[in-house]
Amino acid sequence: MSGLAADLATILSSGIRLTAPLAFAACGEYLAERAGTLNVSVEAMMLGAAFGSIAVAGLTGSATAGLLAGVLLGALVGLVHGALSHRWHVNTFVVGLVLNALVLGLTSYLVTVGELGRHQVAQVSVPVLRDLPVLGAPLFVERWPVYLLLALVPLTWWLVERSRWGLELRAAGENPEAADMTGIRVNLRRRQALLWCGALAGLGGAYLAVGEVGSFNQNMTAGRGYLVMAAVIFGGWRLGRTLAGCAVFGLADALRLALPALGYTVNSQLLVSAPYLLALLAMLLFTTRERRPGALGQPFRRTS
Amino acid sequence: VSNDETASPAPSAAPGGSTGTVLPGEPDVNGDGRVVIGVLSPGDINDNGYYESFVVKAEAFAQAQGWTVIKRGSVPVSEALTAARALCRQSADMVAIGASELKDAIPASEEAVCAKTAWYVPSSANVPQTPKIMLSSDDPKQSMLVAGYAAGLLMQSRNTTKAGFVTGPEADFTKIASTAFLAGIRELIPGATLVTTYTGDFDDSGKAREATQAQLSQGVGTIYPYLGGATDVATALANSARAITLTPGTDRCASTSPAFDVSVLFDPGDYFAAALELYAAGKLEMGITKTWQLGVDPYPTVKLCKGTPEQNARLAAFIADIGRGRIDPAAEVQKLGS
Amino acid sequence: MAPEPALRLRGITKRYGAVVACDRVDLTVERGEIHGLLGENGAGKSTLMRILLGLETRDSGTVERDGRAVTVAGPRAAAALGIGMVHQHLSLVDPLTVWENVVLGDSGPVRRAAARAGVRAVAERYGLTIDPDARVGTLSAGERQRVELLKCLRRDPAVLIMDEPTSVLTRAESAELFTVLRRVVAAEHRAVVLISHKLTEITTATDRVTVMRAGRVVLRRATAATTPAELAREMVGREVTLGAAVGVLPATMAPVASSASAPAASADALRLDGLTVRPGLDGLRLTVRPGEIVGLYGAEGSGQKTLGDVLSGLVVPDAGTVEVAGVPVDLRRPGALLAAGLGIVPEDRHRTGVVLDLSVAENLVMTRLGDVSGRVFVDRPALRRRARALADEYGITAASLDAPLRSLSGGNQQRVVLARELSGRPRVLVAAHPARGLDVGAVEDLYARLRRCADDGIAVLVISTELAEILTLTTRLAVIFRGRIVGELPTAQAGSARLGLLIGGAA
Amino acid sequence: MTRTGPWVSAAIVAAAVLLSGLLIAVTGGSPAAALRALVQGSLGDATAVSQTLLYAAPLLLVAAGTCCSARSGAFNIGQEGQVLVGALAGAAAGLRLAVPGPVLPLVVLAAAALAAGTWAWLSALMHRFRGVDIAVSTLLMTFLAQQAVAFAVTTPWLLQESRLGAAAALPQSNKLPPGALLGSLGDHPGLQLNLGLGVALVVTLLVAVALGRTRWGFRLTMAGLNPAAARHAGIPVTAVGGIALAVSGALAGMAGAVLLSSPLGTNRLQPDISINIGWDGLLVALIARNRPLLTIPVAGLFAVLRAGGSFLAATGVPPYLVDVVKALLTLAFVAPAVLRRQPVVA
Ligand SMILES: Nc1ncnc2c1ncn2[C@@H]1O[C@H](COP(=O)(O)OP(=O)(O)OP(=O)(O)O)[C@@H](O)[C@H]1O
Ligand SMILES: Nc1ncnc2c1ncn2[C@@H]1O[C@H](COP(=O)(O)OP(=O)(O)OP(=O)(O)O)[C@@H](O)[C@H]1O
Ligand SMILES: [Mg+2]
Ligand SMILES: [Mg+2]
Repeated sequence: MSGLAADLATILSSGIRLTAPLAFAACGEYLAERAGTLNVSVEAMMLGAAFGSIAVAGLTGSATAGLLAGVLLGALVGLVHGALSHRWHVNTFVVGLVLNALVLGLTSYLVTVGELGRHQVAQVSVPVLRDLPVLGAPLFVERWPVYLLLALVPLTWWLVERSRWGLELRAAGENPEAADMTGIRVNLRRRQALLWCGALAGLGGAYLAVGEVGSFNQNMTAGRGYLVMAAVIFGGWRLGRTLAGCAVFGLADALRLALPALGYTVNSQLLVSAPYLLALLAMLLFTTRERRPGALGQPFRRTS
Repeated sequence: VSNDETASPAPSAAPGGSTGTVLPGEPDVNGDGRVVIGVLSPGDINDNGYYESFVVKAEAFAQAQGWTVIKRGSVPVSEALTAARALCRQSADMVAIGASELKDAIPASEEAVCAKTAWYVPSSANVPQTPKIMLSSDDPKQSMLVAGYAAGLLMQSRNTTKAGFVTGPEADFTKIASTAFLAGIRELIPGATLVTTYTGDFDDSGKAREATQAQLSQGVGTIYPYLGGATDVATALANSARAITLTPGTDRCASTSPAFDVSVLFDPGDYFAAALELYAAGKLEMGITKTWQLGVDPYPTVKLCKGTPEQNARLAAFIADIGRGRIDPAAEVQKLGS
Repeated sequence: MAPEPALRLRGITKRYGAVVACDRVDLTVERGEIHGLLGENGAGKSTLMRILLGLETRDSGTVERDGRAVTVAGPRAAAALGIGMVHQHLSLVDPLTVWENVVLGDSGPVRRAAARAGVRAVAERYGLTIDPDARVGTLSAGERQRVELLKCLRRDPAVLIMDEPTSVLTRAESAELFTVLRRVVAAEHRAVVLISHKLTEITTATDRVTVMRAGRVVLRRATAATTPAELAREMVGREVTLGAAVGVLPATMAPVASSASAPAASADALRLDGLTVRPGLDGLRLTVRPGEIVGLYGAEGSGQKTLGDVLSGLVVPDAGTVEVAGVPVDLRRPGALLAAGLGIVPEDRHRTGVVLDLSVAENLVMTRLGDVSGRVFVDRPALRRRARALADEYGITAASLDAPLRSLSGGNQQRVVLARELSGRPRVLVAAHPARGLDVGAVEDLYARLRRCADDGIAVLVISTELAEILTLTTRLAVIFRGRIVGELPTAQAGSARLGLLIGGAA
Repeated sequence: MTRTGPWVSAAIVAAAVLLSGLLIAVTGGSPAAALRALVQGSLGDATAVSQTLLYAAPLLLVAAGTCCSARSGAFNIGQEGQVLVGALAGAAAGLRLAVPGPVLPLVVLAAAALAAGTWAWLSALMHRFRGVDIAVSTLLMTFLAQQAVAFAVTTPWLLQESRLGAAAALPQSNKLPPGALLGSLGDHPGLQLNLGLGVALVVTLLVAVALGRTRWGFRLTMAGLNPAAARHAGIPVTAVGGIALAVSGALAGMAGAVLLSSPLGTNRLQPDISINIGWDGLLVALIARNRPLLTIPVAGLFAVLRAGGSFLAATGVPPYLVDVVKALLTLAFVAPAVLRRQPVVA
């Protein structure tokens, strides 16, 4: 009956909106991890970008310009992270955690300085297709940046699996010493991977702000960066499964937020923990099939 | 067996005002020639809402008096005490606490470092009286009951019976607020239902938005965004579905984007401003509790932004009934089995 | 005018703190020659080559390619200059496929089909068959070496540097390699620099040799004009008993008999029975008596590595027992073998033998910590005394015993392992490829020590792919094939024909 | 590099200080006054010093524990969660157990250590049996711990505060009775020293001795540096790593109990009782390069930043900016330590 279809459509479109920021960022985090960086600062990338996108949208009057600014700001965080951890060899966890604190503090402060206002990118609504039952509205009535995923996911996959750059990234993530012997600039590749990660995580954060919510408030990413890390783990360092993880987390949240309206109550703490529990379970069940980069989280420095 | 100190609560100090003391030298209690008001808030003091209003009113009043205001927002609950001590050491003449979440700062009022400091503490929850502090309390059940009643008035006129309540963490006070809100609606529409969604975070706009969306999709005609930083996002969405909206604490009838139909005013800033006026006059007493009565005092209260005269009258009458004690909010809520 | 040499190094100097790894080294390599580079452990060979590849910066000196002075910024720049290297420690990335490894370090887009075809073509040209789509992690040592060589040759280098390429290869694999190298210089007119400790290889495979000692070049000569004895003497700086040095003896020569030719008829010191690890070992049975040196011989990949892991306590067998001095050992307990009196010089010492980041002293005592500590505390002075004694006894040269083991040259690291394992006065000593990476002098010393062990009544098991080593050292030999012993015989009766059959698994 | 090292360090610290000052100046504050406040609030007088020391104690415990796990090769990054679990168990013990007087604080401490140690040990088990990466699982479990505490303090039959009459209970537990708390270290006018600091110092020294001087420490270090060689040498590597991880968790848990007792806080279990001590303690250990004795000055530095920062916020510098300044200074102190070591490979 139509009631059920409508409920499904509601949950699905909500799920897509909750998944999209994670998916963008997960593509980036996936690539950074394949290159060997267990990147904690993805939260900072998303949050900085969310702020930057709204601020620039306000300054220029264009939400699209805001989106772009978000991408750049995310990349900037990636640049700083890369410089510190893969140029000056500061422990990458330290850098990540400190950057998270720094960006949280800075954006929380800046948001108090002036009125940021509301800015949102346009909604796309595809004629005919949007009228499909159940899937119509969720898939074909969305803010347009969502559709960037259709290009960026294959692009990320192609970059990692098919391009020369990706081959060198993977070598840097699996066996940096061997890669170095072969003449690959391991730390440069890792920095570049962090730039890409920053740009995509930035897009995710910016999408959250100028795409979905239309405004910025303090700490609005609320730990989504950590969720993205969990998704990559859940996916066993495979892009397809990582994105599936994002979708599971997004849909679980959508379901959680919709269930009360549908007349069910669930323990909220359990549901908030669900993604982390799922990621742990996935690791417990599928460890043998995962593709964890051999040098994940290990700094590279040339020794004889 | 239990070690709970507070398991059986001691009766709080005498109500009324007879045991209070006025600190010498008010308002410059510490006698350093200037008046410093220190404000601690557990929330974001730029949230356009509850926490911000507390600070804004204080600041406006203090500036008019030529006083200095030190304000500190987003104080973690577990750092309340430290933060309060720091204020005292910054020679604050008064330490004001934005909300009862920070009640654990109160022990500092007994310490030497805060000896020459007045204390203002709003207490909607669980704060015992001490001789060193002035408590300012209201009963959230009152305002939430009336908020429900006001929503009920508008729902009647629109013929809807489903309301939604979107809030952050699932905690005692959010549960009580939601129940009292429903009780208020039921005063008018006995068959009304309320959907309560806990997003887990007052400030996660993404989730607040989705929760609101889910409720709207289920045909909810009223949305109460009982939120912090995420209030505006949820309200804007509710506006787009033409749902009835209410404010969490402040008067925002003038706001157009987003727009509110009901202003529920339990603005801690209003209570605080009143206390500051007494303080300026050197009449603010420590050791007493001021309880703000709906229907008796100007605050708390509930206001329809675009109410018809008839609706306004019915709301006023309900408020007056509470003020006169003809309606006991606690009992009304009890009916729902809180 | 004579053509410029393919490569000319002049006055290359490199210091690491107080150590002068290369001291004004001159080296000339002509096109169309295989140039042997020899030197004892720590002589500076690898360092010199790393400088040539741009992996290390020189302190002074010049590098000329075809007569032009060049600067080498890194491996890629080296490749562009036509210099390629096959590394001592392989530079392959395990999870990648063969073809991905081969194209790693190229530039331009990755063309999968073309790359695969390219790998096949090069492989065919040199007769190095390999599946381009295989994951490198699944390959044997010999196959990995092939991939490494392919990777290098595909870039069409004018100068090919090989740093101890044969140390992990079987004789057959080495022979195959030299065939390829011969072709590379003769038909394609490339230059090859071959670093090796095996003197027979150097004398048979190279055209000219350069010998280094303590960072300096001490000898430069046409190979034909020198003898193994001279090379050994120049390397070490003293006379070496050639009979003891592996690779010097032709394999057919009679072994130098061990002094304890008739071991006491006492019980077996080591008894392996039905050892099974899937995959790797298949019901292996072997016994060694006290005072006996037994050789376990077989091609790489026949199960020696797994046996080494079992005897190091790293792998618990699926079935079978290990008895030391008649007492079965509970292999699930870490250190049980050690406690039972089994010492081992493992095959891959970096992985299982030493802790590179601990000090030399700590590495010397780490298996016998109880001797230098009370119930709770480690007695640092005692530890230092003991380490000093061992270092002196085994001639370990280190700047300081507190320096990390990492800073020692390969040969000295090997000595540390041997010293430590023998310091426990074991009943059984297992030595896997003990001479691998050691210079002639060190090998001589090592063999003398192993013989002395046997004389002292220790049961010694030597695992090796070097027939010469087995023939030189052992009194009895067992041949391993596909994880089981396919034949055992006194070394004196080991004719090469019979052995060849056994190794192939035919007997 | 070695010669330019100190200059680079100085330059970086100077840059961070300058940047912080600039930020403060831009927001209308006085950088000089802020710096004074930072010092005043952390070292200015006895009260300030006691604040600093109170922060240092839990930081030190977390960092000392981290040294153990990191040295054993088990990279624990879930200290924040372990602190929370410790506080949760400590609060439950303090509020629910009927133990005679002077023993109770010890029981609270032990319960916290036991619970958090077990919690961390779960990660070791997952690693042992399913090969789950320890860094990853400890991180994920932090989020579970946060939700567990949130659940406990909002559930009436667990640890939610008792209601005073009709008023709402906040998401927190009741105050622990004074008898359950680690007491004060003597009575010095103005100087509040909690026993927690004593515990932390003793534990740190014990860890230093254990790691540097005992067989246990030697074996643990070996297992961390080369598991295969350690196994050969008779060390049960997984067990040693598991124990180190459990010890690390237990010490983080003790930090939770110390926070529960600390005059800094409210002596209640609250969802944010850990106030990032777990994360900061991890940073302390990383900066001290897992050397227990070095964690003492580093934890001191972090504590100074915290206490000073809290005081700075009270001077009207926006609190978020204080966080920014703290982050910048942390980076400044981290970077040079590493810059000094080796030439960099591009
Ligand atoms: N964005 C994409 N565009 C096109 N195909 C994709 C994309 N993402 C994933 N795929 C396909 O889905 C498959 C799953 O991808 P994933 O990265 O998870 O592992 P995989 O490639 O299957 O790994 P393997 O083949 O090594 O087992 C890929 O093989 C790829 O063909
Ligand atoms: N990075 C380094 N730091 C300090 N000393 C080094 C470093 N690399 C090499 N050395 C030292 O330089 C000397 C030459 O080392 P090198 O590796 O070149 O020797 P080698 O001739 O290749 O020996 P082997 O036959 O054992 O491989 C040795 O004494 C070694 O300890
Ligand atoms: Mg004053
Ligand atoms: Mg070498």
